Amino acid sequence: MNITIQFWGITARLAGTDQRALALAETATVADAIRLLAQDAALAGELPRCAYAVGADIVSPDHALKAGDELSVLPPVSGG
Amino acid sequence: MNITIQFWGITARLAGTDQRALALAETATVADAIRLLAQDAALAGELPRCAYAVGADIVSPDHALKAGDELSVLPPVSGG
Amino acid sequence: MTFETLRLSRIQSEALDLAPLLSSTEREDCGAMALFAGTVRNHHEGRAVTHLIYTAHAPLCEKIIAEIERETIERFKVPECRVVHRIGKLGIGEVAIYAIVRSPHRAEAFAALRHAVDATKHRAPIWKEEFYPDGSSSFVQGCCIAEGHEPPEHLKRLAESQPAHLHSHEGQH
Amino acid sequence: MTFETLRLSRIQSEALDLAPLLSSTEREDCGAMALFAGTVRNHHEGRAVTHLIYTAHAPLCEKIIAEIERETIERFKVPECRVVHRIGKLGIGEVAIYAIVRSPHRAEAFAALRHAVDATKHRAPIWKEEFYPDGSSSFVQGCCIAEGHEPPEHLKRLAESQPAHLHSHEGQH
Repeated sequence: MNITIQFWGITARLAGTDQRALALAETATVADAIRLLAQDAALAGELPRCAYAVGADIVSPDHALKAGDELSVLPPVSGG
Repeated sequence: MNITIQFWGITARLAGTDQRALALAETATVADAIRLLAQDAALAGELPRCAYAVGADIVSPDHALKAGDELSVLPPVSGG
Repeated sequence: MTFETLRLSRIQSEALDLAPLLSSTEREDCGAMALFAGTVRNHHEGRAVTHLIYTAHAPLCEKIIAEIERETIERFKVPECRVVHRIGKLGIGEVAIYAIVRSPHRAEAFAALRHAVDATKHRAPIWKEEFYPDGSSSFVQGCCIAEGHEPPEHLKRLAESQPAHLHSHEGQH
Repeated sequence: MTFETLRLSRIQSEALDLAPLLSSTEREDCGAMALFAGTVRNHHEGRAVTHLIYTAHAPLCEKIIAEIERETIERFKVPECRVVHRIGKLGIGEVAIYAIVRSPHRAEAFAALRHAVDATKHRAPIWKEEFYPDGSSSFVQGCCIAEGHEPPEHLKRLAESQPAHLHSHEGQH
């Protein structure tokens, strides 16, 4: 299945883009997506400090993804 | 000598006036003035909880008064 | 309103205006602004309140609030602290006090603001009289200005002294 | 601006307006209003700053800030708590965040305000990019959203993993 990764904050800078399509197995979880993203050396160091969201819901690594999901990569935040 | 007492907050209510002239010995201190004021039964209970000021200066009981001073009686405060 | 005008009117009988307090304290090196407003509540200790009258010993109050501002700036290392208090008759919801602090970071702004407000409530010679729906009123139980200091023994004894002839002439001011 | 409009716009790209935040939270039973403003400083860690760009995951941010408001109201027993954050390009002195709390008394207003501001800074998905006089920029070191939680072991190990072929197609959004 295909999902879309949305990069936020510094991860967009590191990935060189705001958005990336990702091809995953039908049974893939968030952890599977992270594992695939971590093959990008520029991103790998940042991913463990990130939270992840599908739409407007924060999700855990064992969350099952489905086709068409938008998975946001949320690096440490610095609002205020 | 004569001084003027200025009553503030509840002490004006208790004294029934905002202001009172007081005749004191030439060597009188703030404590002497308080002692004289305390002869007014309505005020006596409140005076120990009050602070005292001459003009815009808080003064201690041993402060020497002089003729024409305005001595303010400042009961517990409740601003804000 | 100029800075100096504002500095000299910590006690005001007109409605307090937030805009000049904000604009006159702006600083480019400060990332945090903390503001407190004390407004008139419609109740106190379970009793309905219709309005308040604040009175203040204005010259002493200006001096003591200026001291509180300086002490807050020094103790909490904040560049700006300002307190203004209104006097006279205030209706429900009207602002009685504004205190503002600006500082580079927020932790010291919160701590400094709290100090400035508490110190003003404990030390500024201001008195609040509450009015109730039946037309009666009372002065709100307050804080002794010399906070935490027991009154001297001779003053404590005065509290128990008996009434006698009072060497005074009454008058109004 | 109506109450509902305000509730739905915790993230705004226009300059933040204090007046509707004050008026929409007014309550006759509240004697204390505490407000925090975070403004853009002209320096950070000793370095001059010319401006900031804030970005936010707006739908998630609205939801998380709404949670923070509710949690602050419940935990500190305050009737009103509201937080708004601006995004986009902000110049020095401009307001990035307002947080406001109203309550009957001041102690809980101060505590609740501090919580609401800290929680928003720690949990809302907002990112600050600083720009310097030489034209360069950097993202400000931030807080992990899952604060105090060590990342799971398999994610820690990922941080050390080697680059390899990436099964992805790049795109813009």
